[in-house]
Amino acid sequence: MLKNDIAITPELIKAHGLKPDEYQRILDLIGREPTWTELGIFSAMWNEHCSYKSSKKWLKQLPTKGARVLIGPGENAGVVDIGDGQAVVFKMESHNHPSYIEPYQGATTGVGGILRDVFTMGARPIAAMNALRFGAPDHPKTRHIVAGVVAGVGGYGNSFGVPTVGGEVEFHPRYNGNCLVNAFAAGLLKTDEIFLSEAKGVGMPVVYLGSKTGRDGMGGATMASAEFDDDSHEKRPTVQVGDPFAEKLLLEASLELMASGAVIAIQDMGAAGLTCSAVEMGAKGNLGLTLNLDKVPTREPGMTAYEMMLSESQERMLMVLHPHLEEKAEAIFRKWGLDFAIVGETTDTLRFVVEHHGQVMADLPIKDLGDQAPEYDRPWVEPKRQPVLAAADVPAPQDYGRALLDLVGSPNQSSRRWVWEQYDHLIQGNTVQRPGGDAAVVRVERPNGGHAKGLAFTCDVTPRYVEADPYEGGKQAIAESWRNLSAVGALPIAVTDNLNFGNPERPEIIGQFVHALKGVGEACIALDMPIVSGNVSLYNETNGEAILPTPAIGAVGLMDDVTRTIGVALAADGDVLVLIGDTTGWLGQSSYLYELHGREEGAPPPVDLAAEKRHGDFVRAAVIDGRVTAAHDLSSGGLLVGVAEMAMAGAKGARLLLPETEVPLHAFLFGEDQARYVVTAAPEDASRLIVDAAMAGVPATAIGAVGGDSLTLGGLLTVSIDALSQRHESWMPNWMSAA
Amino acid sequence: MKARVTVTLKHGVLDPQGKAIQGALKSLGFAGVDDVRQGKLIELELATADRAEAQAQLTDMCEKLLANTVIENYRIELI
Amino acid sequence: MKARVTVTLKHGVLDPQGKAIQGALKSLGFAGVDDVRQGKLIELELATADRAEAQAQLTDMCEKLLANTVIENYRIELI
Amino acid sequence: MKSAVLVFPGINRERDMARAFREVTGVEPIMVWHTETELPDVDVVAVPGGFSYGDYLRCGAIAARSPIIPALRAHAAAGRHVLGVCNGFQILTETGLLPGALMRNASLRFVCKEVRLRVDNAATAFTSAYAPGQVIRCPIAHGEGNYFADPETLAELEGEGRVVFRYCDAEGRITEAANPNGAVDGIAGIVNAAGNVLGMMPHPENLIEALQGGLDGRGIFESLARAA
Ligand SMILES: Nc1ncnc2c1ncn2[C@@H]1O[C@H](COP(=O)(O)OP(=O)(O)O)[C@@H](O)[C@H]1O
Ligand SMILES: [Mg+2]
Repeated sequence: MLKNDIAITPELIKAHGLKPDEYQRILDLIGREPTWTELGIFSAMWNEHCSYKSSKKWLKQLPTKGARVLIGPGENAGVVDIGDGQAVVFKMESHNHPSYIEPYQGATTGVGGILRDVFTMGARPIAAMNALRFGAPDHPKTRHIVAGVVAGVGGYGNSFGVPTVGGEVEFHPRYNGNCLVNAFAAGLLKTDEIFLSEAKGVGMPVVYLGSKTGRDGMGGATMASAEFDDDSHEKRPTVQVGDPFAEKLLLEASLELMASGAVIAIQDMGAAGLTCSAVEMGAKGNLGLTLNLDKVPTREPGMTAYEMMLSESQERMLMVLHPHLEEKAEAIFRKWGLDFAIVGETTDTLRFVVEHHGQVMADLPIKDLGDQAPEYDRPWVEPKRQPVLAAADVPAPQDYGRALLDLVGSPNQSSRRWVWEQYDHLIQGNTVQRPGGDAAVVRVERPNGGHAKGLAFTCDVTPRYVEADPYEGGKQAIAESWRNLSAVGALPIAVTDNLNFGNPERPEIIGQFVHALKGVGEACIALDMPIVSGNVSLYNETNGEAILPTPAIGAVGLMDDVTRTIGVALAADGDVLVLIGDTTGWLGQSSYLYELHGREEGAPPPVDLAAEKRHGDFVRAAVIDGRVTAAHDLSSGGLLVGVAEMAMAGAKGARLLLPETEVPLHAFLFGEDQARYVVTAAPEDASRLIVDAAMAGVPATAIGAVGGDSLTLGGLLTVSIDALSQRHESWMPNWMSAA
Repeated sequence: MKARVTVTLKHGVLDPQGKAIQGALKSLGFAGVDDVRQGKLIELELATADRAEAQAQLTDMCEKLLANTVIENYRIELI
Repeated sequence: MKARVTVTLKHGVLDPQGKAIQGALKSLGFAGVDDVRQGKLIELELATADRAEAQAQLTDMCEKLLANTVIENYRIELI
Repeated sequence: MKSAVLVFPGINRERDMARAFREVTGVEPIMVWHTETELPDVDVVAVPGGFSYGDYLRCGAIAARSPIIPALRAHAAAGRHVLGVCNGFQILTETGLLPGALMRNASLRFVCKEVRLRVDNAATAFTSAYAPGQVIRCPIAHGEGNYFADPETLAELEGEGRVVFRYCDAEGRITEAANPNGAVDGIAGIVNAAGNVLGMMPHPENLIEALQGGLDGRGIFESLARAA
């Protein structure tokens, strides 16, 4: 019987986020009362964040396989084959709650965590993105959180040395009490040099590497799974501080160590630190594991076993090494100035044993910690769907020019330059498409020379759509990422998802979750974009108000020849603008309706996945064949905003023709019908393109020509590109500097 | 009136700067240096001549701006 | 022995951080705040118990590393 | 031309710098770890960008006290070339090989974007491939690039034509709007009195291929190859 100095009271159990029936499950599993340390271990392993207990059932139904998928969900990050013996490794992860409490440090440690997930697999990070959602611009906390989060994302990534090439920033009052910080990272490795967390062999040394352990983020994983209330400031001392310098050293040391052949298994210490990483390594390898905490490098004196097991100090790794290569490994870590300690060994007992000061502090069945975690089929209700909103129920603007200016200068439609200029997006020298376009493109050199490939990256989701119809909104998030990748000439190959929702104990929330996932899954199958990694963040609620359902998608595309990519900028006077796709004038849940009329009404635009596939394949082929000079997908803001963005990017005007259509003009110009793009081409090429499109069953219409220094539409609208850019670029800096 | 505010990290909060400085001092040959912590110093001039008022104002400034009370402590000195 | 080193910008060196803090304080409604300067505070623990030796050591540390004497002044306090 | 690139812990643009030397001069540079005390026999030593020691304490301060620095001083004293970019520039000012200091950007924000530079001295070993007064494009990526020097030092720099690059607008005018970090007189890069040590905040190594959007940065490496 293990000695327990601290009485396990119902209050203590509750404070660990364990429900009475979950505690009963622990008693049944181990046949005795747990020690305090064991209770901590169970609470870390069984909280929502680590166990996925409310979401597992639904995640299992997602499409995760594909011809290119080498490793799907379950490891630190997904791995996708890109040919030539190379693979891209990527994942997206949330750091929502910590960022709300301490925006700068919350964001840094979020970026640090996702980078670690990627290089733990043996990959050198080559790109990062960040999907951010904040409360209303006029909410008193929003500006402070934006400033801190953006500085934090940059502060970590810039110092670490990865280009941050894309992301999203959106404002909505439903994020007033819970901001979202979703960080994405991608890395590159050789397919025969992938490292996994599964321990192998009995009696192998378990080695601790990186920074020392402090009392950082005590119970952080538990916090991430608890709703906020008004005294959430009580939880403040759990803040972790990021050290990008230590992480950069850890990257170099880890890659050097992996190349030396000393590593059997590797796992970074993320949420619930030493506990999660050690249990995972042992359990995956069907082995037991014994830790001796006296050996753990600590930053503060007098740390208890409980604290060491639950600490979330950053920039740490756990490895299982080949015994005869320990010294070589240690030398590498000393060279990089990092801590190195043998803290345990693998056993054949299938027990997870933790010793401290000569006492056994925990002795638990290692596999049950993960396998026997509770799994819930939480009750859910069918989401209430909004009825279709007729264009006639949305007023047309008095002045189209003013409406366009107001829209491109609105909080959600304005330029994010203020954000991405704080991120080093050029480091490594491979950035071919910089932020500001549809998707970022990064060069990938082939191992044996030859023309370089490209990888394209984008982040997408439209939470207003998901709220109004989770199923269509889920589909739309995938469809939009497909379009963004196709528009730059990349073939979408796989995605990662970051599912941000409210409290899963509420049937409406699980209802949203279930339907959004159904939509995401169907779209992934139709567009052949398997989900290879992801993350779930629940309990994003404050005082009973949940965030908008936000299944953020990070998508990756591949180009055989990176030089074929094109951007959104209008390129040459005289080029013809061609609209690809059908326009019905769908104004429900549109940006026009929200930003200019303050209304969130109607069903979101339906997504026709077959049309998405056809149109995307057509546009991508045209880009790769060099038949178009610019390409842009149409999403929020619709056609007029899309063309305005192309004009601003190219600092060139365009003359649009009045459309011959039954669709009311304002719905035609601002509607958000899906599966649409605008491309430009020289006149002869454009005519041929339109004919070819017809043959391929893709609607394509000439809508105007490039030229002048204004955007014009018949006699209805004339706005200078300077005025557009001025409004587009100024909202965010002005808002940030206004106090 | 002149005032000086010092802002330091709370106990237990990781201080990467302090750690780096400690390492650098060691490699420059300074022995026996321990527990290096870096903080901020803010000096300012206040219009008021009333010490109590100054103290109250400075506390307010620290809480609202100068210190990040989530991870930092502050100390106020009037000179 | 505990020591505290404060490093401040020399007079005449522009201090963008101080200026930004001053601006922020003003926009938060604090009136009459002037001449805000930001500096660094480095706290450390020395092995020696000899004050003179500590003082000499710290001066050496400041000259060699802790301050950039092109733009900064330093002050040493033993506690 | 033979070159070496110094690597300190936390430096992160050493690969970018190595690529530029390789692409432009055709010779792979030698990477030198900071704990070395000798430099290989090379024409140019580059001190690349990044966040040496996390930029903790002051940018470049800790790296400037590394074991390799005496060898770097000797290399410079022998009249051979030293190119410091971004963190490398900060390290060179911290070692005293270049005068002045780099302070926090006036905006207090890190800034990554493409700027324009005016070549104010095209007669150096680093800039002979450019025309005097030529306006080039160049990326920047830094949080502390705000160049500062006391009035005497500035007068000396100006008097001796040692300001090599200045931030400017498309027409080559030195304006506040074209200055990304508040640097005094728009100074983006300077040389030492002997003319063999250049420090600059912008990153010419990131603009050497059409794929990167331009070739304007090549001139530095071409000039160095020519001088060797
Ligand atoms: N947080 C961010 N970090 C980096 N880039 C960003 C961020 N937010 C937006 N961007 C960039 O700004 C551009 C416009 O973003 P967005 O309007 O969301 O694009 P789209 O509608 O095509 O998905 C994209 O290139 C995007 O990557
Ligand atoms: Mg797009």
